[in-house]
Amino acid sequence: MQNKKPKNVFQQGAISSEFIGNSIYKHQTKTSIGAHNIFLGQVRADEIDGKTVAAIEYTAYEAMANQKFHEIRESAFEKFDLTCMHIYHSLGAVNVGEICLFVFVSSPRRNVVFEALEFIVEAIKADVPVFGKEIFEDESHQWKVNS
Amino acid sequence: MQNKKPKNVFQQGAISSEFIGNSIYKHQTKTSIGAHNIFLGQVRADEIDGKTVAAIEYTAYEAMANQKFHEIRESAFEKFDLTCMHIYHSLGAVNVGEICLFVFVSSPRRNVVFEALEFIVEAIKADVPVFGKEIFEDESHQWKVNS
Amino acid sequence: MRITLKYFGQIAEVTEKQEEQIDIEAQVIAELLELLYSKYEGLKSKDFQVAQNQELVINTAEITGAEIALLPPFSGG
Amino acid sequence: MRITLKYFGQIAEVTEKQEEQIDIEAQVIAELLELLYSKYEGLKSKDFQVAQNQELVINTAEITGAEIALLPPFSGG
Repeated sequence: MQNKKPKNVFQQGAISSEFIGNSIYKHQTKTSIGAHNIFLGQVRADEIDGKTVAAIEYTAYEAMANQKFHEIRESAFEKFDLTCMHIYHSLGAVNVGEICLFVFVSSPRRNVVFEALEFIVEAIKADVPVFGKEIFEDESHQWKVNS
Repeated sequence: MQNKKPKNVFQQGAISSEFIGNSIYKHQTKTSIGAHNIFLGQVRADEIDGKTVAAIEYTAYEAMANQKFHEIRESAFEKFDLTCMHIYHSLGAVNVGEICLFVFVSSPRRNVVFEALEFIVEAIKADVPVFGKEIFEDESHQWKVNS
Repeated sequence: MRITLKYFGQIAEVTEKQEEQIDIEAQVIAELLELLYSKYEGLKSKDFQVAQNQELVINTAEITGAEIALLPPFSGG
Repeated sequence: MRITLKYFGQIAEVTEKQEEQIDIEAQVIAELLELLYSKYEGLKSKDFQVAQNQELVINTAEITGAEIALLPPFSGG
């Protein structure tokens, strides 16, 4: 599964639960895997100054972002005994309750998947040029800041 | 989602990817959630002394196991700021490549889900009386030992 | 005292049953185990823990429970 | 030297465009930023990093790249 060329991590819009279920299904032929760990980022209906977030609109510096995702992937494969790793991130509008980030790691044994997944998610938050615009129900907006 | 009575964690046979996808889907109405973390245990085709595992057949001391799952759940809710937690474990035969354990935690923020999920999975492995019989392709068997 | 014994996994393979009821005079778990070792020779070489009314107990624990289970190493997940 | 400038997120809100090409004599990033601050007053109050040919660079870095991007705080995931 290790792929030396940057792939396109981005999907237009939300990542559906069917897509995630199907991705899990596809790994059932890989019988050396004993443990999967999946992180999902979901858009929260945060209330800020009395206004409620209705959606986040994502933009990205796509070429650089895909390169960064690639570097994160390579470095995770180097650090951890992973069989598979998949990353998907939304572009465009994702409504509250919908999923905007899907990170999926698999390994023969469970001990590495926890550490690997956290490493990857933190690296994505810190290093990948993706920008979230929080759209409120009244159509005003503010720029999301990762904490 | 916090439930004070022990629920039945066990399912007959493998846990399907559709079930997992559907479980993710059901959480999309919970708009205070910002992060999900999912652990899946998958049956590995281990080769032992030249024989390959074809399936694991799970039995459990069900009443005690459900009580232990309940204690693990309560203690995780106490330790971590979780919105939801779900645990499913297979009973009976689960073939290689199929999923036998599904643990799903959700929280407003990502920082707690990693720690919570690892805590829960390790507690399940250590404290819950479930017994896996590894069935080889030649129908002989050995008893699984968690490492 | 009448108790229900429950056997799981490789322990049930030795006892060739999953459950039985017996009348015992044993006061502590260790005495019960002596009885079971004489009844099921193969148990001696097996690794297991004992649960009384669904809680793990040590060998010196008093027998108070109606249900005692012999549990081989856990291997869930 | 002709370079392509790329603006993202709240930076693009200030510049009111996502991309432009300009001819510059600036040798280092800091000089380019001076130019942009005078062109887009609102940039001064914004927090951003600079990427040259898709790698983050510091203000004293020499301009060698054909593509320079102004990146507000990352907020993916």
